[in-house]
Amino acid sequence: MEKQDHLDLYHQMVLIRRVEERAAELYQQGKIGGFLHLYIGQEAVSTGLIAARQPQDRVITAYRDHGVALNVGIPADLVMAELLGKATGISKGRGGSMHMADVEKNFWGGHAIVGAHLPIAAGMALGDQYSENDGVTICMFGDGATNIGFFHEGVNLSKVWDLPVLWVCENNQYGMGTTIERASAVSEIRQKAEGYGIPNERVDGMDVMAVRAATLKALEYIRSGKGPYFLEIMTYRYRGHSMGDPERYRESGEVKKWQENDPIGIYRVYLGKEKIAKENQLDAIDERVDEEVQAAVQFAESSPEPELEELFADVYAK
Amino acid sequence: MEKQDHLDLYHQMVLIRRVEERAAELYQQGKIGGFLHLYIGQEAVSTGLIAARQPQDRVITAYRDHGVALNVGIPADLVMAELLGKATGISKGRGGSMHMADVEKNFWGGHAIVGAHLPIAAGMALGDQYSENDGVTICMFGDGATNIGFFHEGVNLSKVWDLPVLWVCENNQYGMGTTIERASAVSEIRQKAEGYGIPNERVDGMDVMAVRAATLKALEYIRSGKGPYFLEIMTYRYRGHSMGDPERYRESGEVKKWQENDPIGIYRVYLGKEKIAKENQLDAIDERVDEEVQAAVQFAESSPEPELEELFADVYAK
Amino acid sequence: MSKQITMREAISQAIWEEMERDEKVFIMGEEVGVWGGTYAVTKGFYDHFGPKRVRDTPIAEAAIVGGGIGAAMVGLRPIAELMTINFAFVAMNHIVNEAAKMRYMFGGQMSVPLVIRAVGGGGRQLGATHSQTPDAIFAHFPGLKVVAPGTPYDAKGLLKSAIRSDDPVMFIEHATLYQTRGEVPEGEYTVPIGKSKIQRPGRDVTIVTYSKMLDVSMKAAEQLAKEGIEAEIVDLRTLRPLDMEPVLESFRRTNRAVIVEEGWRSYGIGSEISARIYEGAFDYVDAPIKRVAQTEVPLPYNRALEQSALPHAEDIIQAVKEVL
Amino acid sequence: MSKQITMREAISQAIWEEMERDEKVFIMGEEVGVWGGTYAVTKGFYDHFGPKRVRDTPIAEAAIVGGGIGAAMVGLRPIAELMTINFAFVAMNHIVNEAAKMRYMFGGQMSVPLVIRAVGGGGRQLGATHSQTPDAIFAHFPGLKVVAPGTPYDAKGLLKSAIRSDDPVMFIEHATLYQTRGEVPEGEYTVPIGKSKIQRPGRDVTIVTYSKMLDVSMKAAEQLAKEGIEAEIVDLRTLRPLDMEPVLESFRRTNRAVIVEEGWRSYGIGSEISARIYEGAFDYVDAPIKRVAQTEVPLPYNRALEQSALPHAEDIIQAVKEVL
Ligand SMILES: Cc1ncc(C[n+]2csc(CCOP(=O)(O)OP(=O)(O)O)c2C)c(N)n1
Ligand SMILES: Cc1ncc(C[n+]2csc(CCOP(=O)(O)OP(=O)(O)O)c2C)c(N)n1
Ligand SMILES: [Mg+2]
Ligand SMILES: [Mg+2]
Repeated sequence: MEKQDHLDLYHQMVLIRRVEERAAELYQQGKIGGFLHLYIGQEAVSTGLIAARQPQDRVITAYRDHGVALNVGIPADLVMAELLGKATGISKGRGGSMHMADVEKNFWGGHAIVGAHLPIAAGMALGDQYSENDGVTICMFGDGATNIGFFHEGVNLSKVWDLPVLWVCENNQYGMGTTIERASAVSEIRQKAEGYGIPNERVDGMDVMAVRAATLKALEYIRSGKGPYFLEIMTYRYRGHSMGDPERYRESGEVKKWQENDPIGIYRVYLGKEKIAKENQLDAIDERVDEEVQAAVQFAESSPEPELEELFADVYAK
Repeated sequence: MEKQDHLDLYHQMVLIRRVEERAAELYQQGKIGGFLHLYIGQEAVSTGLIAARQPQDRVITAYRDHGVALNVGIPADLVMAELLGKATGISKGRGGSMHMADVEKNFWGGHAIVGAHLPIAAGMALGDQYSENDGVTICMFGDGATNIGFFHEGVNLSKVWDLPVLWVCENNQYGMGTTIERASAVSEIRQKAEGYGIPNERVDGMDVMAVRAATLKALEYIRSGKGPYFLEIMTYRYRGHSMGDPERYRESGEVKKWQENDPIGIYRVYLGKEKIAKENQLDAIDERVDEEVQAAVQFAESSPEPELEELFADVYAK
Repeated sequence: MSKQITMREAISQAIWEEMERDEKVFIMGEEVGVWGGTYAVTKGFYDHFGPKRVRDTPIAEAAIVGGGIGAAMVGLRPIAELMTINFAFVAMNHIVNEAAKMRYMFGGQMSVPLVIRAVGGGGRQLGATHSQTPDAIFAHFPGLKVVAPGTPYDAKGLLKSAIRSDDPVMFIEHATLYQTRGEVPEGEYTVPIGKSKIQRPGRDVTIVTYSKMLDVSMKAAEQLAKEGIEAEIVDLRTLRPLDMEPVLESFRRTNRAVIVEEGWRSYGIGSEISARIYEGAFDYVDAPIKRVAQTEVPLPYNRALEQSALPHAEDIIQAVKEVL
Repeated sequence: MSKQITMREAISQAIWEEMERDEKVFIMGEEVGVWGGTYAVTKGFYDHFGPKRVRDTPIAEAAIVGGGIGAAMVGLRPIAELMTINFAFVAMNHIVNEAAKMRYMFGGQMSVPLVIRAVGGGGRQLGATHSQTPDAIFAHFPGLKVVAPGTPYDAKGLLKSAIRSDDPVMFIEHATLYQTRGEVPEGEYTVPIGKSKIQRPGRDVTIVTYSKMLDVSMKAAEQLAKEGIEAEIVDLRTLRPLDMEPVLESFRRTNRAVIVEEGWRSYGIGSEISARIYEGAFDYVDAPIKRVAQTEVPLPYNRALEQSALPHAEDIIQAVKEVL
């Protein structure tokens, strides 16, 4: 990795964090509606994953999708505009927080029905296998999602047909308020992959470099035609499941402990220790992000609402 | 086991075989309609399982259910009458081949939607756990059923809640015309149980004694409160998936090979070798079965059709 | 004695009281326990009744409904909660193929005294997959009972009947009704399943509706009253089995009807009601019956777009004026 | 040149020809390959097109439809076969929440050119879970197209249109129609989705129907003709989007209608058609419109009971006489 690549990753992680902090405020002000699931604390996961992918590698994830959206390069303006439901939003204001996608950037969306995108991801990977493309489909989902039937059907199919798909479980320890132990027969999620004979690995998701390295390895394996691979990435969300979560299910001490392990902080330390970047360079990025986010909010707020006829657009292709 | 118990088991296996052979003929004559899935070749599985259960242990299975129906003690008359759709059938002629049940005998039915009865079985086991009964729910399903989401959801739940359920996969190597290898990520089904941390065992399903022994062990484990257990029972169906199967997916040689391993034949040899029964005693049972089956057919054929008002009965309890 | 309480309290009370009354009643679903229910309906239940009777489940809707069916078959009285009705599609097979058919198929040997609670409805910017009111599709299946109350009184009384029913009941709540208040008596009462009810008397037109749209129709009726138009409002309350008597009785007096539902028009609730009114009271029809329903698009996130797709009091008022 | 072929052949030809025409078309489902399709629709396909394009799947309906959606999103044209429509409930979420909403929700960025083939219908003693005709519930969802042909000609032409459509299409076949014969031209043709059609002209009454019930209605019409009653039969062919024009046009001439469907009456196809005829041709109504439909019970195994629950020509004849 070049220095600039590192600075890019750092930039992405800070951008995700700040965009979401602003989004939380806008939600409180009633400017964002619906559900808003923040990715704060998990930034290293999608950042490390996307950093390792080739352009032909597709990405699909769940409703907690702002990280991926920014990582794949959707401008913060369009993300913010979507959050505000504006015509300029990446999904024209019809999708909202949970449904960002940018097909041009090979990002196939946030999906709101838990686990339902796993069979879809298998199908996308089938598309590439069928067309003899060498793209891999990277499919991200939560720990809670591994208990639904869709997980089973999608993962099983991927192995039966040796599809080029990278299954990525973002294990943030909770599905809403339910700990893994209370929802899953096994608490090490990667053990589930064993039940399908799929090679797997547990990765530290607070360390963007570790995520990137594991992803590179996994993608290489898959790209060589050996079939699917499974990563369990250990992470934590600092905020509630979505806005308005009473958070009765965990102690604030637990959150604090994980915050000491902040993915942005860890990466800053790494960049310093490895002499890749100086504090003031990173601070400069921080400042640039603040400006970007401010500009994005302004873009979004000043963007027009969709026309009312938009209600009828795109129900069918024809 | 007493000698009489052995003779009973032998009787049950022969009875299943002969009832089904007759059923196949009646189907060909158009007297049985719908789908008819024969159990021939798999008799040792349900016979061994049911032989090991206590009365408080519930049984639930898929549409290939004549074996269980006879094993739990539904008279051949009522089974045959159900096959013919008569008012005297065990399900009043409304269920047919795929839907036999006898709640009095703790048999909760054949179920026609693949895998759908697994979550239901988990729920039944929950009922017993909740009510502090010491019954175990024995849930039988095919190898093909282990690929559907219901399998995953039911089995996972059973482990999360440590439910008293014995999962029994009757691995007859095919789901309709599809071999395990073409449908399942792993070809040893018991490996799937590992993905849920559930103790498991592979058993020779052509040997009724082996099935019984494994079941006894499993039931003891479960009854002691340790949660679910998983048996993969290796077996084979000699007939098509259902009547009218063109059987393009296998060579007749393969069927022949398995027929050399006939569960009834194996048991006969065992009974002889262990000096439990002489040939002529067993032959006498065979003859008794022939008479029973003939009587059952006669009972069924001479039974009345349901009244037309029966169409409206039991849609609701009230 | 009666009291003004919210729909949320009414539903919560019904479950609480039934759980106190009968040990066999328990609730299972996603986040019903520690969290207290994502709509706070079961807040405090976990502490009071404990984890045995207030069961958090994995995210596995087929197991929630399927598990409920199994437990019901062997004698318990489960309330299986689907976090929203949009996830009922994940459990669709268990709802319509298993719960609805079990008793019939086995010649009456089994009962499935299961309540499936599911909250639906649009209007909260949750986007296409999370905003549906697909009540009609469940009501299509014989063997299932489908209840969708519009007032706290009915919600409490009907939910109690549902819990005591030996048949599977799909109990549909509406997310934007939870704060709605209404009179509820303090003592024990039930409301029978399968009975429609006139919620507002009137002579000029019959509005047939249910659930959230009862509220909206009431507002429309008040508005209309100011203009001297008296709408009679019949609340279906139960979608299956459907009780047309009060509808027909009212229609025979008013000779005009508007049917109001929140879900999509085509193959919806209004279609059935319309067809049945014509079948049952053809000679009393003075004007074409009108249906007010959701614009037939997946609901968008944008607030203005979403609102424009949902039926409002003005739509009802307009429809009423058209039939007069 | 045209030829008498069966419905099975017509459907088979449509798939075969489209697979020959377009490399991106492939079929996936349970037993579509080695077995040749449980209804023999894809017999010979596996040998000709090979395992890449004729894909046997695990028993996993959500993966069949979900996988089809994914493959369609990235440019293929999958035909996902559900062995029967009764198993569509297992894939319900993917059909109505994913396929139907994908394009809309993401602002038009994605297409889902997926055909979901599913065979339904009763009358073969398959019992309650395997005998359903639940077409209406799929037709309730905007974003989905729902097609259900009644003749070999339409089946072939509509299936070709479905395969070429950029939208998800639920293509519903009827198990007891596979042997039905009809004229099919030898060359290439398509039939547009979303067009109803008069299949039999008549002046006295309009019968609105589709799929298997077209056949049954035709028989009823022949019978009626002997008594001097000329029924006009409108075949809906597509349930969503619904083309009412030919229905209304016919009705404005006959002023009487009977709607015939195989599924359950309540919240079914007939409800919608009835409501729409009254809405669209109120002034032309001379008699209450009648619906002929399935008795509202889960279908039993017993042959006589099952048959008594299904609509027959006699029921149609009787209904026609009642509206005349
Ligand atoms: C099928 C379905 N059931 C329930 C929900 C409600 N729900 C949304 S997110 C969520 C928790 C998911 O947890 P996990 O998969 O761990 O992802 P995380 O939110 O932790 O990122 C639930 C239950 C849903 N959207 N879809
Ligand atoms: C959900 C569902 N999908 C498909 C079918 C059709 N079907 C009936 S039996 C069967 C094969 C099941 O195989 P397996 O589980 O191995 O049981 P076996 O028939 O070998 O006993 C299939 C595909 C069904 N009944 N339900
Ligand atoms: Mg999680
Ligand atoms: Mg099998």
